[in-house]
Amino acid sequence: MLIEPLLKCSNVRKTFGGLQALKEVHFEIGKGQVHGLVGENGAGKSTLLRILAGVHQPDGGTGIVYNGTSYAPHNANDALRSGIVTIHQDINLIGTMTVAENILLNNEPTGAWGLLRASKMNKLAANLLKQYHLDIDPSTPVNELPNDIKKMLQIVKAMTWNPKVLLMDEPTSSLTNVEVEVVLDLVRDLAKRGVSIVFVSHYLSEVFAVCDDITIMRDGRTVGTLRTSDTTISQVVRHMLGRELVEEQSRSARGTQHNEVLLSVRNLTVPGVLNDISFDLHRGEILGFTGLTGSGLSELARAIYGVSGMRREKGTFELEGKATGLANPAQSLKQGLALLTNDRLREGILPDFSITDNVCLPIIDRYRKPTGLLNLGELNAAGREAITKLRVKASGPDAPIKSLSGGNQQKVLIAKWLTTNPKVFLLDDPTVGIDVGSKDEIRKLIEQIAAEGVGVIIFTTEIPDIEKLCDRAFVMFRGTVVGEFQGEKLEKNRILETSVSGRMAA
Amino acid sequence: MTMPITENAGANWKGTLRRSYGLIQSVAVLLVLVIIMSLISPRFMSVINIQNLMAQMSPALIVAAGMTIVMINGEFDISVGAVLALTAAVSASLMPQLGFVPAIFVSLFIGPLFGLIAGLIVTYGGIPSFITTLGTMMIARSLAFVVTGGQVISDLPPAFRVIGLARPLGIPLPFIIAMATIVFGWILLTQTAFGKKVYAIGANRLVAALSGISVKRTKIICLMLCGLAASFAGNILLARIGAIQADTARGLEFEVIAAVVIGGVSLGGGQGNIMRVIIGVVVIALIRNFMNLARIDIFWQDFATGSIIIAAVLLDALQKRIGSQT
Amino acid sequence: MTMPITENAGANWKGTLRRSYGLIQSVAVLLVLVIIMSLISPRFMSVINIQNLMAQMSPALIVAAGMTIVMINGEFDISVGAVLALTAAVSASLMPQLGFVPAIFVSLFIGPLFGLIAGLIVTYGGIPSFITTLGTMMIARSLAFVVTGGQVISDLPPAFRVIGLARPLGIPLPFIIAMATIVFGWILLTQTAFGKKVYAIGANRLVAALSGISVKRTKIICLMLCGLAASFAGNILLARIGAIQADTARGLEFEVIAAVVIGGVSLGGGQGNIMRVIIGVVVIALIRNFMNLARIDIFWQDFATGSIIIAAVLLDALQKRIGSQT
Amino acid sequence: ADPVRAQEKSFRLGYSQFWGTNTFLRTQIAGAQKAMKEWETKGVKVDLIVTNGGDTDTTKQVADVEDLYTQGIDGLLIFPGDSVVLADPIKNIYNANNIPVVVTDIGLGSGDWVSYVVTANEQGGRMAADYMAKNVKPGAKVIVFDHGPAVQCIIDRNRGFEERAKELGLEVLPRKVMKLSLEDGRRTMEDTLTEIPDIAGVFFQNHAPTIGAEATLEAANRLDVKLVNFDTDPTAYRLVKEGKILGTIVQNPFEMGYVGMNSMLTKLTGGTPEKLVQLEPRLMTKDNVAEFADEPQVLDAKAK
Ligand SMILES: Nc1ncnc2c1ncn2[C@@H]1O[C@H](COP(=O)(O)OP(=O)(O)OP(=O)(O)O)[C@@H](O)[C@H]1O
Ligand SMILES: Nc1ncnc2c1ncn2[C@@H]1O[C@H](COP(=O)(O)OP(=O)(O)OP(=O)(O)O)[C@@H](O)[C@H]1O
Ligand SMILES: O[C@@H]1[C@H](O)[C@H](O)CO[C@H]1O
Ligand SMILES: [Mg+2]
Ligand SMILES: [Mg+2]
Repeated sequence: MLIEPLLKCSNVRKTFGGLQALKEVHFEIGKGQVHGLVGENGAGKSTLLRILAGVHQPDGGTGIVYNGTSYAPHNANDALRSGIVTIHQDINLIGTMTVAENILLNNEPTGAWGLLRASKMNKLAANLLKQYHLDIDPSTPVNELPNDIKKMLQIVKAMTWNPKVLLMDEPTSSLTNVEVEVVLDLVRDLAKRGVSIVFVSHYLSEVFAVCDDITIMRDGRTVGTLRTSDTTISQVVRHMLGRELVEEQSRSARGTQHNEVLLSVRNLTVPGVLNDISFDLHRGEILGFTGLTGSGLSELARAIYGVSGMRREKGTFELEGKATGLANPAQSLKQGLALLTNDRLREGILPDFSITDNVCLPIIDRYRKPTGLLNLGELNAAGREAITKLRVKASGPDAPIKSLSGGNQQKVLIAKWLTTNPKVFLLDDPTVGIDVGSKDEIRKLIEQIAAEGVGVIIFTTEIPDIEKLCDRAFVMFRGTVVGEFQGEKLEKNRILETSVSGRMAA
Repeated sequence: MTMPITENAGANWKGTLRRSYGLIQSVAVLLVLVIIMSLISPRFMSVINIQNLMAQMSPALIVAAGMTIVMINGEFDISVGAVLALTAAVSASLMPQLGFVPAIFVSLFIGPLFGLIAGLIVTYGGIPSFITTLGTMMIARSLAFVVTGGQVISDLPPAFRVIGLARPLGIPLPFIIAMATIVFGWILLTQTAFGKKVYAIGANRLVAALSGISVKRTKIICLMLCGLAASFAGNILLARIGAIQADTARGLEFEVIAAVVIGGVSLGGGQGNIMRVIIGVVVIALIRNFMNLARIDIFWQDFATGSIIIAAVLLDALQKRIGSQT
Repeated sequence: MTMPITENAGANWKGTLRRSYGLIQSVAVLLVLVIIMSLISPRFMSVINIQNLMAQMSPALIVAAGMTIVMINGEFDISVGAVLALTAAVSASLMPQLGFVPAIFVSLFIGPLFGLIAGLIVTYGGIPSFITTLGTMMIARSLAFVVTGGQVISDLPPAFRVIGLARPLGIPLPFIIAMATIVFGWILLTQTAFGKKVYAIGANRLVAALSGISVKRTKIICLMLCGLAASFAGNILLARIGAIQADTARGLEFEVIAAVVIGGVSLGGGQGNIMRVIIGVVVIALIRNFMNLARIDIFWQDFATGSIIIAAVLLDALQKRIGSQT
Repeated sequence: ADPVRAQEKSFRLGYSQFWGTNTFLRTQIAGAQKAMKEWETKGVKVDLIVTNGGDTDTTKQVADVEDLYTQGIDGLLIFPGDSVVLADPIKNIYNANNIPVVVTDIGLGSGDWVSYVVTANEQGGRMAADYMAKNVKPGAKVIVFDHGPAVQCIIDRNRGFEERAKELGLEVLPRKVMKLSLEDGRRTMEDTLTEIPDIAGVFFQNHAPTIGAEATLEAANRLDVKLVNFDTDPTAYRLVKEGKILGTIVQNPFEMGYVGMNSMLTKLTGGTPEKLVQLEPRLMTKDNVAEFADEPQVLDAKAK
C-alpha cells in the first residue's frame, strides 16, 4: 500500500475466561476505504469490533495503531471521542426513550446553563430522519417501533458522532430491500467523504456490493484479506467454511403438494394492526408471510400465538380439525404451537442462564421425576443435544448463553423451540445474524421437520428466504393479506411488487 | 401508517398529552382521596390544615426529589433519613459559634460527602447501592448520636427559625423551597443532557455505556445530589422544628421510597416523572393527617393506612388500564 | 468448531466449581469475620455462644428462605415482619382453647393468605410488590395489635416451648428447623421445574411468558411461600421467646432483605443462591453478637455495624474480581 | 445494708439496655458507674458490659441477655424492654444458674430478682393529670399522644393520666398514636390544633415529642395549650423554666442505676439488698424548676 493505513491491528488477542476468542488478528484499513469482515458465527468479528469500540480490552500489549499513534481506548467514550464509532450487532437503543433522545444520546445540543435546546434537538432529529428516509415522529418511544426502524436509528445515531472510522456489525440484518439500499448508499457516500468503514455482514452480496477489500476470519484468526475485485462469493465462502455451498433448487419449484389441513385461521383481526386474516396451513407445509416492514408480520405471528398485548377482536382457530382458543402462549404451547420471536435480546434469551436452561425452559415440566424433582441428567443431555444438532459454538451446555456469539444464540433459540416438538412452528425472522453455512443448515432443518409432518410458518421481510424455503407465500400490506403465491409464481419480483403496491401482481 | 414529519407539531402535542396522562390520572385519584377525606372530616380542607400539611411534607418532598433522581438512575439511597439527621445535628451544633449561614453552608457538604463515598463504593466496588447506603446510613446515624451526645439540640437563632416558620402569601416557606427543589429536579431530569444520561443509565446501563456515557460518574453525581437533598431537608426540618435529636427521621427512607414508587417511578430505574412523585408524597402525608383528623381507633390506623395506599395505587392502575384501552 | 462432546464431563465439573465459587469465597469472608471475633473475645467460639447464635438467627433464616424465593422471582415482600407477629399472636391466643398443634396449624394459614392477597394485587392489579406488601404489612401489623389488644401474650404450653428450647445433640431445634427450611428452599429452587420458572420469571418475565410459564400463578405461589415462611418463623420465635407482643419483628423485613442481598441475590431478580443467603443472615447475626463482645460504645455501634457490612461485602466482591481474573 | 469490707474482689457484670441511645438510659449507666467507683475504693472491681438490644427491639434484647450469659457474667442488671418477653430468659438462664439479677425500671412479670428499682409510673400519670387539671378550665378537653401503645410502662402512665383526668372532670379525648420523635410531636400537635381547636392540654410519656409539640404551639401562638410530660433533658428543662411546658414528671434514672449497682454488689459480696426500691416521681414546674438544675438528665452531657 502506498499510504499508511488509518487503522491497523497487528496480532490482537482476546480471551474470555478459558476461551480464546481472538487468537491472532491482523487487520488494516485506509482512509475512505470500505473493508468487509466476514466469517462464521463465532469467528470473532464482533469481538474485534468491540475491542476497537473500547468495550473490551485486548490481552497483552497494544497491537492497534490509529492515525499513527497507539490506540487503546478504555471505554466507549474514548473510542467515540477519537472518531471511531460503532454500530453494534444487537439493537442498542433505549426502548423507553424517544427516537430523538436515542439518536442524540450523550450528544445533545445544549445552550446556556447546560439546558437542552429542545427545539434544536427535535429539528436536528427530524432532519436526520429525513436524510435517511425515515418517516417517523422523533417523539415516538423507540419501544413502539419495528426492528428495522430501530436498526436504522442506530445508524442515524452513529452518524451524529461524525465518524472517521465507522464499524458496522451486521447493519442490514432485519432490514428490507429498500432500507438495505439506503444503508449501502450511505456506506458508499461516507467512503467518498473519507470515512473508513468496517462492514461486518453475513449477506455476502452486500459485502461484494460495497467493500473494497474483504478480510475473512475463522476461529479467532484472520485467515486472509482479498481485493473484492479479485475474488468471488464462492471463493469467500470456501475460505469461511472450508467447504463449498451447493445452491439448492428453491422448494416451491419442486412443487410438493400438501393436502391435510393442520391449522386454519379465520378472520383474525387486531384493531389497527391486523385485518381479517384467514388462511390454512397444511401438514408438512412451509408457509411464508412477507411484506414490507410494518405490514404486520410480527404482529400476525404474535396474534396467532396469543401473546398478550395483541388484543384479538375477532378470529377463530382450528387445529387438526378441532376448534381451539390459543388464548395465551401457555395454551398455544400446549396445543403444539411454538413461536420464535424476532427480538432475541428482549424476548429471546435469558442471558445469564445456561444454554441448557434456555433450551429447556418451555418443556421444563417434562423433566419432572415422580418425586417432583428434576431429572438433571436428562436436562443436560437435552442441552448437549441442542448444541450438537445445531452445531452451536460453545464451551458446553453449561455456558451462559450471553457468552455466545449472536448467531450462535439464535441457533440455541431455534433449538429451544424444536425441543417442544411443535405441530406448528412459527418463525419470525429465523435467520437473523446467521452465517451462510448455518443458514443453509437451518433451512435443511426446517425442511426436515416439515417432512416429518410439522406445519411451518415463516414471517420475514427476507424475500430470498421465502423464495428458497416456502411452498406457498402470502404477502401482507398494512395488516391485510393482499396476495398469495405458489409454484412458479412464487418469485422475488412478483412478491416485491405486491409488497410495495399492496396489490396482487400479475 | 407512520406520521409525516410535517404533522410533528400535532404529534408532539399528542405526545406531551400522552406523557402527561399518567400525571393527570394520578391527580384524579388524589382528588378522590381528598374529597372522601373532606367528607369524613370537615376540617380537612381548612386553610390552616392545608398550610400545616404543606409544611409537614416539605422535608419529605425535598428528599423525594433526590431519591427520584437516584431511583430513575436505577439505585437506592437508604441513608437519607440518617444523613438528614446528621446534617441537622451538625448545623444546629455549629450555629452558636459560626452563626447560622456558615453553619448551614458547612452542613450542606455532609450529604454530598456521604453520596460521594457511597457512589465510589457502588461504582468501583460493585456493591449494590441498597447494601452500601444501608451501611452509610448506620454510619451517619451513629455520627448523629456522637454529635448530639444523645441530647436534643435546641435554642437556634430566631433569624434561622424564620426559614421554617415564614408564610409569604400564606404559603409556608418550607413548602415553597420544596417545590423549588422539585422544579429544579424536574429541569435537571428533563431539560438537561445530564438528565438524559440519568434516565438512559437507569433504563439500560450497557446501552448507555456504549453511547459513551460515563456510567460511574453519573451514578456518583446522582448519589451526591440525593445526599445534598437530604442535607437540605435536614436544615429545613431543623428550622421548622427548632430542635434536633439524633433519632430524627428514622424510617424516612422507606416513606420516601414508597412515595416515589407510588409516584410511578419503577424500582428498576429508567422510568418515572418527578412531578408525579409529588403526588406520592402528598398521598402519604394526607393519610397520616387524615388518621389524626378522622379519629380512627389506634389499633386500626395502620389497617386503614395500608388499605388506603393499596386502594389509591390500584385505582390509579385501573384508570390507566381503562385509559389505554380507548 | 464445537467442543467435542467427550470433554463435557470436565466442562461440567468446572461449571459446578465456577458456580460454587461465589459460595466458597463468601464462606472465606465469613471465616475472616469469625477469626477476628475469636481474637477479640475468647468466648466467641464457646459452644454455648454458638448455640445461642444458632437459635437467635433461626427465625431470620426461615424468613430469608422465603424472601430469597420472592426476590429471585423479582419481587419484594415487605410484610414478613408483620405477618410473623400476627401469626405468633394468633397462634399464642388460640393455644389455650385449641391446644398447641391445632393452633400452630391454623396460624400457618395466615402467611399464605397474606401472600395470596398480595399476589393477586401484584399480578392482576399490576401494583409493584414493594407497595402492595407495604400495604399488607400495615394491615397485618394492625391486626396483630387487635389480636393482642396491645398486651403481651404469654404462658404457653410447656410442650410447645420444647420446640423453641430443645437441643438434640446440642444443636438448638429452631436451628435444625431453619436449616431444613433452607434445604427445602434450595431443592425447590434448583432441583424442581418450579424453581427454574421462578428464576426465569425473575430474569425476564416476557421470555418466561412466551415459554408458556404462567407468570401470575408462579408469582402468587412465591409470595404465598414467603408468607408461609414468615408464619413458620412466627411460631418458632414464639416457642423460643415464650411470649409475643404486636410490635415483634418490626424492621425484620429490611434486616432480611439486607441479608439476602449480602448473600448475593440481585435486587432485580433472576439471580442468586439460597445457600449463600445463609451467610448473609449469619453475618448480620454475628455483627450484633460482636457488638456485645467487643464492648463498642452504644453511640458507635451503628458505625461499626455499617462499616463491617460494607467491608464484608467489599471483601467478597474484591475476592471475586481477583478470582475471575485467573 | 452496708456491706462488710471485702478483700480484693472483681466481678464481671452485664447491663442489658433496651434503648441505650436514650438519655434516660444512659443516665442509668452513669449512676451505675458512680456506684462502681465508690466500690472500687472498697476493693471491689467491676468489669461492666453494656448491651443495647438493637435499640428498642425486645427480640434482640433476649439475644443480648443470652450473649451476656455466654460472657460468663457474675450478675445481670437489666432495663427490660418488656416485662413478659424478657422474663423468660431471666428465668431459664439466670435464675436457673443462680446468677443474681437486678431490674432497673419497667419490671418483670415473672422470674426472680434480688432487687427492683422503679418509679411508680401509674402514680406519675396521675400526678400529671392532677397538675393539668389545676391549670385548665374545669371540663376542658385533654388528650394523650401515645408513642407506645404496646409498651407496659407507657400503658401505665397513660392509664394513670386518663383515669385521674376523668375523675377530675376533664374531657379525655381518644389518644393519638405517633412515633417517638420531635417531628411527629410537631405534626401531631398541628393536626390536633386543626381538628380540636379548643384542646386545652396534652400528656406525653417522653420529652422529645413534647419539645416538637411546643414548637407547634409557639409557631401557632397557642401557648395556652398546656403540655405535661414524663422525663426531661436540657431543652425540655429550659422550656419548663420559660413556662412553655407546664410540667414534667421527673424520674430519677441516675438513682436507678446507682441503687441498682449497689444492690448487685451488695448481693455479690454476701449482703442482702432490698427487694423493691420505689422511687417517687417528682413534679417539676416553673415554680420549682431550680431544684432540678443539677439533675443528671438536665445537665448537658457535653457540658459535663
Ligand atoms: N463476553 C464473552 N464471554 C465469553 N465468551 C465470549 C464473549 N463474547 C464473545 N465470546 C466468544 O468469543 C467467540 C467470538 O464471538 P463473536 O461474537 O466475536 O463472534 P462473531 O464472529 O461476531 O459471530 P456472529 O456472526 O455469530 O455474530 C465466540 O466463541 C463467543 O462465544
Ligand atoms: N398494539 C399496536 N398498536 C398499534 N400499532 C402497533 C401495535 N403494535 C405494533 N404496532 C405497529 O405496527 C407496525 C408493524 O410492526 P411489525 O413488528 O409487525 O413489523 P414487521 O412487518 O414484522 O417488520 P419487522 O419484522 O421487520 O420488524 C409497526 O409500525 C408497529 O409500531
Ligand atoms: O419508660 C421508659 C423510661 O422510664 C423512660 O421514660 C425512657 O423511656 C421509656 O422507655
Ligand atoms: Mg457478531
Ligand atoms: Mg417482524
